[in-house]
Amino acid sequence: MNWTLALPELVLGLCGLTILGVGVLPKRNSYFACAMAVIGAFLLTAVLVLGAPEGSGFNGLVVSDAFARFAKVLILLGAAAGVALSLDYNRHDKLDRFEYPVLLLFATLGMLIMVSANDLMALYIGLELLSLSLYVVAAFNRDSERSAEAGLKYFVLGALASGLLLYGSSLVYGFAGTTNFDRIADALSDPAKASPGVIVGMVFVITGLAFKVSAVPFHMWTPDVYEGAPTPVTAFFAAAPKVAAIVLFARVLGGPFGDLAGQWQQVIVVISLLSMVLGAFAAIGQENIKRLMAYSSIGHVGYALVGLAAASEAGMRGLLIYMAIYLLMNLGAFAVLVSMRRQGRAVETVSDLAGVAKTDLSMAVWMAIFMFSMAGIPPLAGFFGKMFVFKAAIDAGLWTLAIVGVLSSVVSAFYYLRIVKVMFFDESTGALDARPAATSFVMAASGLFTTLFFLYPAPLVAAAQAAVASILG
Amino acid sequence: MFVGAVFFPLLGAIIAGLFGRWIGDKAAQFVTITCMVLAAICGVTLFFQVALGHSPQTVELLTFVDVGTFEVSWALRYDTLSAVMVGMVTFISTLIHIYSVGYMSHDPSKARFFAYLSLFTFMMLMLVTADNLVQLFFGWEGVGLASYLLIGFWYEKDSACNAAMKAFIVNRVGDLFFMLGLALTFWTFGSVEFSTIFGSIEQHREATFAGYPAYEVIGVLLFLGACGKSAQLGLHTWLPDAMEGPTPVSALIHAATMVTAGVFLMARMSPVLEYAPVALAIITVVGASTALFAATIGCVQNDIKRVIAYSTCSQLGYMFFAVGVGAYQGAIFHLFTHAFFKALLFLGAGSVIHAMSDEQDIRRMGGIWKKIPMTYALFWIGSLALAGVPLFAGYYSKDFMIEAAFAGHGWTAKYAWFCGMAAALLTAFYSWRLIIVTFHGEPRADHHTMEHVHESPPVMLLPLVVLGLGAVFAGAVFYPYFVGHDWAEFWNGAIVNAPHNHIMHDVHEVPSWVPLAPTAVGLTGILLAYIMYMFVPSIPGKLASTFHAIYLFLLNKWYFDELYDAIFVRPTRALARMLWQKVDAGVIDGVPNGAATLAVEASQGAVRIQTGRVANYAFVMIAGLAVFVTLLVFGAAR
Amino acid sequence: MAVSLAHFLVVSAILLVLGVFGIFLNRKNVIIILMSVELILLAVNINLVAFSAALGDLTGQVFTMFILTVAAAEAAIGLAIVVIYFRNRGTIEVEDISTLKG
Amino acid sequence: MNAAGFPLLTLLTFLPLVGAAFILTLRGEDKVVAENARWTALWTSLIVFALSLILWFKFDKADAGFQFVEQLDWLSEFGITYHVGVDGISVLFILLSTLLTPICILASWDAIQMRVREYMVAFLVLETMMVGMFAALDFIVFYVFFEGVLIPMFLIIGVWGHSRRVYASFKFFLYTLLGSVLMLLAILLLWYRAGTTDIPTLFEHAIPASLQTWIFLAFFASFAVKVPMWPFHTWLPDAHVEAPTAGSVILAGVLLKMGAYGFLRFSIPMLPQASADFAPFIYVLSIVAVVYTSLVALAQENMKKLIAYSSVAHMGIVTLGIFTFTVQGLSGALFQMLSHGIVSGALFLCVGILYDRVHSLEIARYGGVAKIMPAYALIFMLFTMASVALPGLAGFPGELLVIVAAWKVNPTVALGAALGMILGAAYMLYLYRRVAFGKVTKQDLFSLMDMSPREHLVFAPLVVLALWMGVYPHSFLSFFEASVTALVQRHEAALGAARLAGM
Amino acid sequence: MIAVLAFYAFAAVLIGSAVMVVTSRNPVHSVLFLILAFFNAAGLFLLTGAEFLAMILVIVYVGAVAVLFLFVVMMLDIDFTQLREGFQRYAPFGAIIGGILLIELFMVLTAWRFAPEAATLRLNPTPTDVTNAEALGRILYTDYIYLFQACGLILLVAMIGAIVLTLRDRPGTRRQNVAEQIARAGTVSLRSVPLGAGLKEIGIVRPPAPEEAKPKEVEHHGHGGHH
Repeated sequence: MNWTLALPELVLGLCGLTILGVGVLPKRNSYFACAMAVIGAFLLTAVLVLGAPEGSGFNGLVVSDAFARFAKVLILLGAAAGVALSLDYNRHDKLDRFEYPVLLLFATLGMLIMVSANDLMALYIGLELLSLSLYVVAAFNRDSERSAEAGLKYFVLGALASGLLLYGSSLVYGFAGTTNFDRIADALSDPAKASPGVIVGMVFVITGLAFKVSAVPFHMWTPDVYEGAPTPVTAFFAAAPKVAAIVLFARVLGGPFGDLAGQWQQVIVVISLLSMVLGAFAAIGQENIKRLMAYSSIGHVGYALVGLAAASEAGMRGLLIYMAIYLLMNLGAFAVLVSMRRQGRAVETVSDLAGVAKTDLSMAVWMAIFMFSMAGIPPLAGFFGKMFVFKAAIDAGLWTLAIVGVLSSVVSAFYYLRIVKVMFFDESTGALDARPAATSFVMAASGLFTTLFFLYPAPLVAAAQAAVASILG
Repeated sequence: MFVGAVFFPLLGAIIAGLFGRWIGDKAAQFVTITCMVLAAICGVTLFFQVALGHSPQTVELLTFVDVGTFEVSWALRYDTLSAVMVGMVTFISTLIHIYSVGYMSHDPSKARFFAYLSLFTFMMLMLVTADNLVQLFFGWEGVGLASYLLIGFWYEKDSACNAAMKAFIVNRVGDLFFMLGLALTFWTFGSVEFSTIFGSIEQHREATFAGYPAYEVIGVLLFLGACGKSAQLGLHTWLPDAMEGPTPVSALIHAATMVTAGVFLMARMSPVLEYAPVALAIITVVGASTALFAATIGCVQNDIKRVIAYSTCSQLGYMFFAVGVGAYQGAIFHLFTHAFFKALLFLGAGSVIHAMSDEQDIRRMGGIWKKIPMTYALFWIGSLALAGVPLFAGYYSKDFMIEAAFAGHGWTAKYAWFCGMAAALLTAFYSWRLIIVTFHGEPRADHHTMEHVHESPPVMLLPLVVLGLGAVFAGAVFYPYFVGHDWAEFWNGAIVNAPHNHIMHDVHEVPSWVPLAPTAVGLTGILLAYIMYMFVPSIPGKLASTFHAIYLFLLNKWYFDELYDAIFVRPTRALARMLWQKVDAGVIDGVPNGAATLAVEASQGAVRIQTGRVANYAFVMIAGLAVFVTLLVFGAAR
Repeated sequence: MAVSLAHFLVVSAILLVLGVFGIFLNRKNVIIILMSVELILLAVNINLVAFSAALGDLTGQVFTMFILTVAAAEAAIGLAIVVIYFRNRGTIEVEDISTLKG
Repeated sequence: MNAAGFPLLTLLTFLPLVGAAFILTLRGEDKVVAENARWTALWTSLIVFALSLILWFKFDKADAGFQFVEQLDWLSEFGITYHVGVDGISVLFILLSTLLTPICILASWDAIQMRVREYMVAFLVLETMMVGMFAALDFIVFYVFFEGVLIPMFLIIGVWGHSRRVYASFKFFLYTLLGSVLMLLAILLLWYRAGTTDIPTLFEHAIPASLQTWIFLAFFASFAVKVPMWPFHTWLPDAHVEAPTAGSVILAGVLLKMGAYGFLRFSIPMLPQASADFAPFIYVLSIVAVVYTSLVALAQENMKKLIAYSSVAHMGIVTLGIFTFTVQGLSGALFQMLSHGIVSGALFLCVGILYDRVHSLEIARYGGVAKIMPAYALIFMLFTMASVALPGLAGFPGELLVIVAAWKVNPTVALGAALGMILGAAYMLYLYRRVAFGKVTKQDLFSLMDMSPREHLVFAPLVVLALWMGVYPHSFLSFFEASVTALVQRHEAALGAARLAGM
Repeated sequence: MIAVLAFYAFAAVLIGSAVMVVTSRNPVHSVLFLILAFFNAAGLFLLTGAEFLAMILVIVYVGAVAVLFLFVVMMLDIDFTQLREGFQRYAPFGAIIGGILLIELFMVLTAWRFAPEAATLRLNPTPTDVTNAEALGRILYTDYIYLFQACGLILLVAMIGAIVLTLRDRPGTRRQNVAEQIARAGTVSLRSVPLGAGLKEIGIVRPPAPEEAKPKEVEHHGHGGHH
């Protein structure tokens, strides 16, 4: 048994327990210290992830490969940024309890377990660790009706989704006689002999995972939860868990069910299409930016799934690149949202951004860059993400997907532009408060990445390539 | 010398135009006139050197375009034809420049005027010295531009602006065909250089275009182009309106430049036209019709300059039918003599207008011949020349053309002869109508104007006198060279008569009554005018009321303007408005705007699914699940 | 006529569908939904245990163990959220949980 | 390396960005920042222009291939490299871009008083995109720059535009984006088939005829909108009317060329068969563009809108010339693109001069300007005439060559194109007549100042070019000759091969 | 045979009580039916030989989870008469969807067959020599220790979650703040004082009582303000 395989997870878990232990000590307010410690733990773990050995262990439950490492680094970065974004916001909104970073830490741990899962059970446990933490943080602002409603909705639907996932898992287990991914893959190596049962099981599993990535038609919770949850929580939701879920999605479909690609491809094509289209259209009329970002993230998931639908190495690679870029630009955009306060009160409608370019130019510029990037306008990073997934779709002959994809990206450009328009063209309705340093840092870091990615895209692409090679061989 | 003849005017134009404000009016006038004089010296010298000395020459200046096989250079081609034109243009233009000093003495923007005049001259010179069709087109359009500027010189007058625009646009219609003719020439001969074209006439005779002989099509297209510039029937409408410009401009446009460009082009392209009989026939008919048509209108116009303008139009018709019957030399000869007497008439008219305090309507003149005797005398000379009275310049050229028409073959030539004769009658008639109504009878102008009637200053009269001399002698002196027995040597191949074209010979073999007929007709016309306007002045009024419809028809210039307005201008404007507001803003813009609306509606529909109810959300999830299960279970079974 | 695996599977399928109905058809209070979720998990457990027996493999039972554990945790959190929701709104009627929409 | 001895094209492309970055670091009082931003932008663009002149002098006109080539590793494992270079077709457009940028900056000197820093940054970024696009020899690199233009232009129209700027900027952005994304798919398909996006390599890559059609249509979607061809043109008048003067200048001067450039660079060499098949279709659209938009221009009440419509008509001539597949047609189209860049840019500047003084674009608001501003009237007249293709001015040689070439291909088409000459004269003169001629009826016009020295400076290079291009077009055409001839030969060879294969 | 009968009995009651859970009007009844369902499910577990799980189900679910439900239902003090009746508007449609799903599951499940390799793929073949509980115990703490610990974390998270969401500091409660007391310095100190002396005499002053919130002077919002 090779413990070092799970070293990052173990270290992170221990850090979590330690921070929890320190946090409960009766002190004035340990929120800031805990949050910083959590960020430190994330970064430490990220370092460990980079040095983690290859292989699978713990009775085949866990696998550590380039794919998992790629995802983990992204997740840890996203999570660290997510915590950083909450620092000042939570203090303002009296959410500065030390449990918050600790819960995010455990959620992140759940994600790490998820993405290196090599067994349906590990998958489930990781997923639940993530989900349960997220249910709590979604409702973290317990005095807010909206936050509670968000938590409740997320919980109810999430529980249903995990129920379906489990049901699917049980069917798969029943067919293949095992829950281990490698062995499932062995059992399904001849797709012609696959029984309808395992296919149905697979569909249930897909449903459960599609819920997590909020792909249409399993997306319904997303806008409400994004809107209702406290903004830093939304920022967190939109970043790391999304990456984790989609990477897991890719691993499950590419690994154990890899030989059933002919079957699941149809499903992924449909949900990808629907996600792109809904993401493009539904966001148009939104006034609340968080809600708008929810629809936008649905759309982005649709694009990422295009890569998955291609069911090829290129597609997976595109998906990973897409998610990496998505993560960063989304964090940047949410950094802007988190900093939106007027006279100390958090604001979150599009019109609150009016004339920001006059009062806070750099924020407006960064936000514009994120918006253009999300719309997929070169030379910003978002374009390259789209380029790689569409390339994969075309290689795979998925023309419908590619055409609908680019058309919906035009439609979605409409609402991204609207935000730019409000910031740059409209008259200011009053200056926003000065923004905290942490959000500025996140904003600038992701902004620089988004802007300058085109100069040197090779490292990310190479990493994604290596990651994909590790699961598709 | 070769270059100077062409570019001195440009130099003058640039100095006067760009620096006129700094150097002042006097200096500007001085510069332009000096330049023109220099050009005229060069031009006239060249005339002797090239035309009479028989030494054609081509001066290459600069490559213009060299794309694939399409090679065009800026070059000055001096052969007899060019030399005649250069000499005539520089000479006449110089006189007009000088005249303008007096005529425009009260105008505030003299520098601009002189710049335009010189520019105009330059463009005309470029046209006539062109070595290829493109350069010719440059000059062609250039005179269009200059005429636009000059006609619209008094740009604060709406009528002047409109006339200028009209001139330019109507000319453009002709230019369109010129351009197409140019294109076809290129694809037929593989070049637009005259020397190459003329050198390979025989080679390409069989060439066809869309089933028609290419030469015919080229001929027709270029002729249509020429129609625009030379105000032939159909595209003549700009010409009378062009009288909105100052009088020297009219003189320049009508006498030496611009309108003669079409005739020049036809003569220039004679080698091609010689093998395009149908095109020639068309030219004949149109030219003849124009000659008659313009003359009829000229009889009833009341604006002194318009009468002369229609006379120009009519004379151009003569030239065209001369071309049509193959007597290019005759056309150019008439062009040459016409330049003198038409310039004389216009400048004379300008002198009258000057004297009458800018009055142009002949109905408000009369009884002034004693007050401006010099002008009166010169006007007479011009009219005699125009009417083709023997010994005056017009007689030689005009008679020659009418005889050529008689000698020509086919019904077109006969038609031309008939029209030519009729027009000659009318020409004489309206010329004397003009003289009589303008100068004789009771003064009809108001008292105040009459007091100020005075003879023009010497600076205006001097050019008139020179032109008058030309109008008297130009015909007799140059007759032998242009169309007389020295013609072959004189033209030296600049104008080509194909072997089957014997017109230059045939003209001299017509029955003896034919040369006399125009003279007789002309004298009849003069007599008629005397009877109707001098002796029994009540006739015109009676005639007008008796044949009211015809009178109005003529007075309104055959209703061409109204017709064009109804056929082209108004429908175009209506169409433009419709296309913009209905098609563009409605249909074409409707698509994106509609798409945007649709997207917004779709968005509203999409968010309607999002009811906020957990149960609905769960239902959607389960429904999706059921769909996928069905899809795969039955899909797998398939 | 012995009890075959299929019998168990059918029972679990019915339970699953009942649980699903409980979630999306009821208009009553949210706690019913939480209970429906428990029914779904129960269905899963029956499946897993039945498969485990049929395959002669303990993995299914281990899985069930984990599911039971997680389900308990889930119930705790679910009820906690319901409680704070009730504190905020004074109701837990399913139809009322719809202020966030659009 | 290349003829310049250093990475010239890269420098040209990215130097403006350096200037932009520098401007962004400016701090201090608003006035001072604005002033410094102006000067920085001007000097940056002037240096870029000066550097770009190396292209003019060092370019080997006899060489039909790509020169000044640079190739760097970028995403090499996917067949994408940073590959730039110029041939006869693109070299002058780089010069056009680098020339117009300082002119635009100078033209905005006083007109832009609000958010000067951002404005200058936007223009410099725009310059980077334009130069990069014309220099790109890799399809993805091309696309990056091609699309990247949208961002600064969107902001320029939207932030510094007039009253309906939001509508116009959105329409501009979305319309062009819609076309471009379809092209992206085609690029991806080519990439998939050839395994590389290197343009010179793609030239050698034969594409089956059936596929060519689809790729052509996808390219068409992008380029036709960008040109813009009828009936995809309606974004243009709106964008022009609402954009600030300099924005219009760049839009008309360079951005419109991108579509036609795309046709030349990609559609014809890569898709010879489909290009030939679609040529009649393009002819029809071009002729409709010429006639239709000329008519629409005739009815306009707004100066900029009128000139915008005239641009569509002129670009119709360009597309017509491109699809004649003759040396004359292609050269004519290229020349027309350049001259249109100069002339319509100058016309927009002319309009801008009036707008700066009176703040109205309505034609009816003016009249008799020639009386008050004679120097202005002269320049305006010059460019009006250049626009109506008066021989001796820039507009003529291109139109001449295209009509000559079109006549060869289809006389009716040539007739249609030539109709544009008449209508063009009609609407331009009508415009000039209403603005410059007539009596001055609006009292406030009497107080207008004629052009300032700065404005003279703005126009001087354009005037020189308009005359130079009109009198001695050979000096420009000679740049194209080798490349265009090679292009036509390759096209014919490809068609011949296809015909043989068909037999 | 008994097993068969038992199965049908358990299954029938299980399904019946599940129906009642969903449909019953009173949530308390629902919870009770849920408990019944758990019992019957435990019975089914027993039939398959998973006795340990059966016990766990009863202990954990009936003993803890269901009681928790009951507790919350009671605590929330819902006015049951106010609860809406019946099903959603789209119930028929929903029922059809559910029915289709069910039929499909039936079709699939009854046509069940194991993968041919299933036997060889088993990770943990059921040992025949030990009890079910021991067999589980052997692997749960060895092979699955990783997940077992993760489950522990899940429970921890649930605990934190439940506390953080529902625990409220009552403003009125007084707590001993040990840290504060220990950290106290300066204000409270030991002194040697003479016996019998009054506080005032030796100069010990009590820390001033926190000032009572003054009643707001509503009338005085003018320019004068506070001094």
